Amino acid sequence: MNFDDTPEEAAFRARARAWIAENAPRALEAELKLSGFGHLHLHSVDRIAAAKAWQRKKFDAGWAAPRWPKEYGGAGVSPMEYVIWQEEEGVYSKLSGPFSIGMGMCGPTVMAWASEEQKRHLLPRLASGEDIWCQLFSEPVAGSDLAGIRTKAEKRGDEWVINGQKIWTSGARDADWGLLITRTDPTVAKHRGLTMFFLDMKSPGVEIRPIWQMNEESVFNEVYFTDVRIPDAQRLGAPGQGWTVALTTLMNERMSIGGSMPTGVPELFELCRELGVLDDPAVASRLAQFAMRASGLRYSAFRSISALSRGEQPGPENSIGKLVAGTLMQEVAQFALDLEGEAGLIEEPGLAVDGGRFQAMLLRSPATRIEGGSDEVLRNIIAERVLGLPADIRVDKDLPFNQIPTAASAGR
Amino acid sequence: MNFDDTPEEAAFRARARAWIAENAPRALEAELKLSGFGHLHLHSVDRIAAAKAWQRKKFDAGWAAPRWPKEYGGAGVSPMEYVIWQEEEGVYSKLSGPFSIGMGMCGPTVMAWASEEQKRHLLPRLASGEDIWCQLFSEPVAGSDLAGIRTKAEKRGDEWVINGQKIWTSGARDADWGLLITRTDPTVAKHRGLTMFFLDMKSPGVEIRPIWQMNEESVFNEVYFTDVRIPDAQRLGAPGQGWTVALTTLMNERMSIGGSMPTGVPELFELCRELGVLDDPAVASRLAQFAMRASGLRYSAFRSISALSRGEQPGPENSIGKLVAGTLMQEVAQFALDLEGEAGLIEEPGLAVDGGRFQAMLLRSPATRIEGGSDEVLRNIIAERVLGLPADIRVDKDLPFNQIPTAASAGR
Amino acid sequence: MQFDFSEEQRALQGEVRRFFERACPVSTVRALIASDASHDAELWKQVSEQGFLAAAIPEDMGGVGAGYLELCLVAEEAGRVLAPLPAVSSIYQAAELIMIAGSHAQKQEWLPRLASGATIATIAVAEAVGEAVPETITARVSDGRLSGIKRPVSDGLAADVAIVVAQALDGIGLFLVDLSAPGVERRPLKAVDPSRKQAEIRFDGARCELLGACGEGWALLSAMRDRAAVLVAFEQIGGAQAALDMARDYALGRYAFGRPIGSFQAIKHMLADMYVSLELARSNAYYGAWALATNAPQLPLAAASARVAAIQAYKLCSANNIQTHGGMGFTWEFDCHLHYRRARYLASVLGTSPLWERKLVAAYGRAA
Amino acid sequence: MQFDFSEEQRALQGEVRRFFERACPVSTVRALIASDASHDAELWKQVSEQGFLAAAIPEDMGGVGAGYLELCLVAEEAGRVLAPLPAVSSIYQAAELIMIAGSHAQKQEWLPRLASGATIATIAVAEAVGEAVPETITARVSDGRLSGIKRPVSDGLAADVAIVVAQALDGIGLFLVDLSAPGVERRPLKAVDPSRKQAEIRFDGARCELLGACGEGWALLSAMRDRAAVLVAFEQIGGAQAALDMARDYALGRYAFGRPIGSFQAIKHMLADMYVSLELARSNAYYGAWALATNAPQLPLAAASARVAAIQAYKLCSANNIQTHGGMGFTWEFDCHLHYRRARYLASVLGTSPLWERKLVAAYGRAA
Repeated sequence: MNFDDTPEEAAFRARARAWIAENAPRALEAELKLSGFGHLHLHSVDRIAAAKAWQRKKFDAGWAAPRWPKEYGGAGVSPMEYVIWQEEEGVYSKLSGPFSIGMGMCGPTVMAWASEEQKRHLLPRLASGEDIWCQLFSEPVAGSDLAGIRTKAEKRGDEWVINGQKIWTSGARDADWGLLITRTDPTVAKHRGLTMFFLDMKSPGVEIRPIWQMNEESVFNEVYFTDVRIPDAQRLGAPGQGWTVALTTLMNERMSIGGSMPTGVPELFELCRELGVLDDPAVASRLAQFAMRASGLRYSAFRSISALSRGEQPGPENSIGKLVAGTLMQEVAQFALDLEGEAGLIEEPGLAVDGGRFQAMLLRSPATRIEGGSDEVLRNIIAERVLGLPADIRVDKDLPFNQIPTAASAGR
Repeated sequence: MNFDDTPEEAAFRARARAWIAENAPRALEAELKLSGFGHLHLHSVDRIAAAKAWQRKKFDAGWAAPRWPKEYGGAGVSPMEYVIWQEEEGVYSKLSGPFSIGMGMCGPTVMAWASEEQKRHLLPRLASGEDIWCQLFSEPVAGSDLAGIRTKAEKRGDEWVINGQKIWTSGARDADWGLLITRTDPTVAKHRGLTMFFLDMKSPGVEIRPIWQMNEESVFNEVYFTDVRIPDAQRLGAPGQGWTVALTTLMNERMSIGGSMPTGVPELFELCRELGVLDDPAVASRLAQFAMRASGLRYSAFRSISALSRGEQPGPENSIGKLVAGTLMQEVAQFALDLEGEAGLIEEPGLAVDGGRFQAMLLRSPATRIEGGSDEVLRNIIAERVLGLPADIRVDKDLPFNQIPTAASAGR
Repeated sequence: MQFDFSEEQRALQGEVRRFFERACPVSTVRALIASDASHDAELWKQVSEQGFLAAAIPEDMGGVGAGYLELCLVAEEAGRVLAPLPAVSSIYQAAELIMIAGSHAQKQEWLPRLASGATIATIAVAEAVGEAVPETITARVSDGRLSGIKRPVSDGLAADVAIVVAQALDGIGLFLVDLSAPGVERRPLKAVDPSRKQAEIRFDGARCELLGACGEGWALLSAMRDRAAVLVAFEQIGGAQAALDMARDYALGRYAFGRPIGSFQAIKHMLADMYVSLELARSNAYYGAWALATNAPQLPLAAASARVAAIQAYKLCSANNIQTHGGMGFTWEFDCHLHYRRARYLASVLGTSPLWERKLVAAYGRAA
Repeated sequence: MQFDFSEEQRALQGEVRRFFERACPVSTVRALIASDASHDAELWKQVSEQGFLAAAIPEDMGGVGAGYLELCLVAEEAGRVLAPLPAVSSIYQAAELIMIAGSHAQKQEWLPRLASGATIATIAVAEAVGEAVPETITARVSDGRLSGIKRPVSDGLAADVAIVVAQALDGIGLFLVDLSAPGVERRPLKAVDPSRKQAEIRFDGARCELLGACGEGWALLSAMRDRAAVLVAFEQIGGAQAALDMARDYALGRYAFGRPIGSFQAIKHMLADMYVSLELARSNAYYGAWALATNAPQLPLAAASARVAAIQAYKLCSANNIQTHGGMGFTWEFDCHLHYRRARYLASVLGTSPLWERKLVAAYGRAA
């Protein structure tokens, strides 16, 4: 048990710190600090250009994908060293936002399932920021029930023809590649008829429509496919094996999202200090309960890293990160706005308290409780996969996919 | 909308108050005030004797069962007058504890299902305190799943022979009569093979074993039946109609339990006043949230009474009473003990703070969250019967009772 | 005793509901959000013509004189449809304050105009961040002239007149200011709930008139807020009920894993908990309505209980309505966020939960 | 960096667990509850012989000198089996206080005896109802003689010696008192957790000896409590884990409606929430263990976080373990209530949640 650096780690940290001091785009620091929750906001420069520039710089120095094998553009560092790197990169890591889905989810899936040649081609381009990836999983009728997707892929010679629709695709407009799950056989049970591909997002027949979100951003998109063609070589795993491939992605998603969820707690303490209520016994109880959850999350993520260091796989216990952080951020935002009084109603840039960060949290946190596994799905995962309780009773389990009851079949 | 008495109500209240002033056993007042949660405690006199004496006195003056029709020993008062009576009876109503299951649940069931002759015989004896009733419903394998009971009743001529076991029977040791639900046909679906009886608790073959509870009381009992005989005339409803009869009981149970659940909130305010922390901003938030739930419950019960006055049936919305009160009392107890500091550990009679009432609440409240419908069952009732959401998926629904999976059949 | 609204009152509520359903579909709310208008003037005109908002203003002051119980039901229905109206400012607060604090002449001058909707009034209290207390007020009146900045002022753009909390010679006073007069500048502020618009108002030597005794301003404000809290609680339970209804309907129609999501206990119990919080709020609000209508000594306790419960219920119901809708609930297109935003707005006006929790405990302590 | 216990420490924990499972089945706990004995003397002897409780006492003071991390794991295992031992008093508190505040001679006199279990010590603070603060202390020392009443004193019957918080000439001091000496009377008190017994101790001119500087008593007590809070947090997570395990096992084996109750989402999600609270507590406790072991400046914040989280987790897990068991959970016969009672005991010693919440916020404020 040692929350301090070993001498080797201290040396690594010094190296990381020195490189960042020399190379990071300091001019963006203040703006990055305010760039809030869920999305990279930059006003002074183009966000994609800034992101690509930083990613490329890191790539050239071996910091872009530190945990990846060297042959795919990584540096092969240890989990602990990676934590140190992240701590040192700090606010600049927000610059890599456009690559986070690629690095966190698509990359590991490609690494596990693509051919060697494909990996040597695709992964360094991803790590260097040349390519942006997105994840084409959710559909309007298949949210928590991911295996209920309907986007169709039909084999025509050496190609597959795709028709259907995806939704909630972060960053689709910036993406070069998409990781796409499709249904190739609707006559077998739902988990058995799926197939995974990677798709050139510039292919004919791909249409992207931004979703205007309740928080007045548009990070998410709908993606429509009309007779889109994908070479069979871009299939990941065998036909029908798509669910297994997707589990690789989801396991990495959990790890990637869970690690360092923002909670709003440090910002709340800052607000209390500004308002002079840090010593107010009336707020102590709420603050303490929030702080305990935030520190608990932090050290739980640390424990996972120690488990990784011992060679263990990231497990379902990582589901607690997002489960706790989503509700916590929502409660923190409401409490902060209670403390702000009527001023909490103001969103006006330049006038809103602390740049409007708690208003932004209020309006962003509902998505955290849904995206990448809703609170309800995560509790099910913990109950079933950590505690060993039985799965929910499944009325759709052994039915052919095209005979599963739907709102339409129920006449709703 | 009028939370004050009308002139007629004020007159009724004056009459009730005068009668109580003249007739109530004042010597017991202090002891009754301390007699806590869930059970009548008296040290100076025999509790059953004191209960019977008060009930008889009320009966003779027409106050014992004010809502019942006069021919069954009641006084036919309106719902509002009954509320006024309860407010005026105050702490002395605790004396009627031994009759509460009889008056609240068994009596209404008898009234709905027994013959006129039986009603004229049984109900006045119940109302006057001559007879004590208990409710023989739960079984070791059938708690929340009440329709899963296994106690067997077999027809032999004009009698039924009962074998099996009940549990959680409050007051079985003092009871003269029991309302008994049995299985008369295990080969049909579970809700269809049940039959209801009333049983002389002194019948041969009835054995009562007290349950020692976690709060060091023994209100609940196990009741064993070995070849107990019941005349067919003591059947309520047709054979196989037992579930419908039970619903009468349960609906009245909800109404009876829900109305005036103790929450511990007034007692908590008293403690805060004694400790001089009522003005402490650190406790205000917790106190206010508790108080709001307690007053909300109180006025919700009042609204139900207004609905009764309009001639409406007590509905499933009354489930919120116990659902809120159970958790509320548990939280209040924990918070009160937090405020008491280390002194909160003391249960010693004479030394414990406020007579140990919060320690008693701590140890009693878990039962409130379970008895007469667990929190989970009540949430299901609200979801299904108030909000109209679908029932849980039932794997046992169309199975003959004797083919429903059990722990034993699953090899556990 | 009668712990519920009467049949006549329910019939009136039905009428009000039908009116609002016809006159204020959600497209109306969205149109106001998308526009620069300060409020929905056409709807305001219609509501005023119906006399709904004048329910509690005496007939000799141009009101309908029906009573507070009726006004509570109007508020509930306005809350249900998210009505983009300045009623919280002009009716629940300003008219109440004038009725409490105004001279006969002031009542005669203002109440008929507020009752008819011809004039819209608001209250301007907040200046700094945090709970407003007398010490944080810097707006100042001397020689009948007001100077200072108020921010945010709800419905500050829609209002013709504001009642401004300001320092004066004898302490805090309330001052009526004509917002079209010289020395007043105002501008819109982007706000969490864009269907109830916020403004900044700058006063620079604006002419003003004292309302109520000077030095008594804070006490009058506080007394008015007890009354407004009950009315706002009805808006909140109307909104919370609408959010719960939306969630229930969606849970019945949305299928996952081959069944309606409303058949999963996780969803069922979440909705049950929403229902419970709403029922607690509703019952507290009913008691508040009675205390308001009868000016009962229990009003401070009843109002605080109603407000604390209603804030809590609307927050919970509006947040978990989004949760029930999943991703769709996070879109601008679905109406879930309108309730989530409105719940925050109504939690912030009149002072936030911590203030009312203290008020509740203090009132409980005095009552016992 | 390493955010978890080492393999060697886990191996030791396994050993300790096997020892406790063998030496302390729940029948042991129930036997003590049913008896008038002050503690389980036989188990205390065995545990002492194993050296488990002397883990953090230096070797030159008769301890094992293994370290605090090892003692944390011992505490977790003791908590899991509900061990009816006076370790919270004698080891986590008294030995720590002597190590912090004692003179070399006092350490030499007491630590070897506490390490070997030959002597049992306790801490006597509480007198009145409510949070103990210096002003509430009326026990008084003059001329080396202590008078006053302490109530409740955990393990006050088992203890041979008490460290008593009392007023003296220079303010609050800590005083060692031989409990078998003249002027000391004690009696058992019925307590919420009858497996950790409470006493009342009356001092009437009892001879006593100052521990640490007089006037510094409260500060020393507070510093000791930061250390004890971490150790107690491990007892709490051990107990909470046992309660969660019980609930899980019961939910798998109990059938209703033709299926295990653990297949209903209501039960699944309740258990998931118990797991989450336990994991948050565990992770905070690990950080606390590191801060304790290294005497890090973060100890006050780490200890408060660990304690607040552990109190919360054990309360939740022990209450919802009863809920999962339904009626059976409410019987004396089932073990659910032993954890529920223990959770309350451990929440009350060292000061309750409100105190530690304030400590957490103050420490966070200083740290940031």
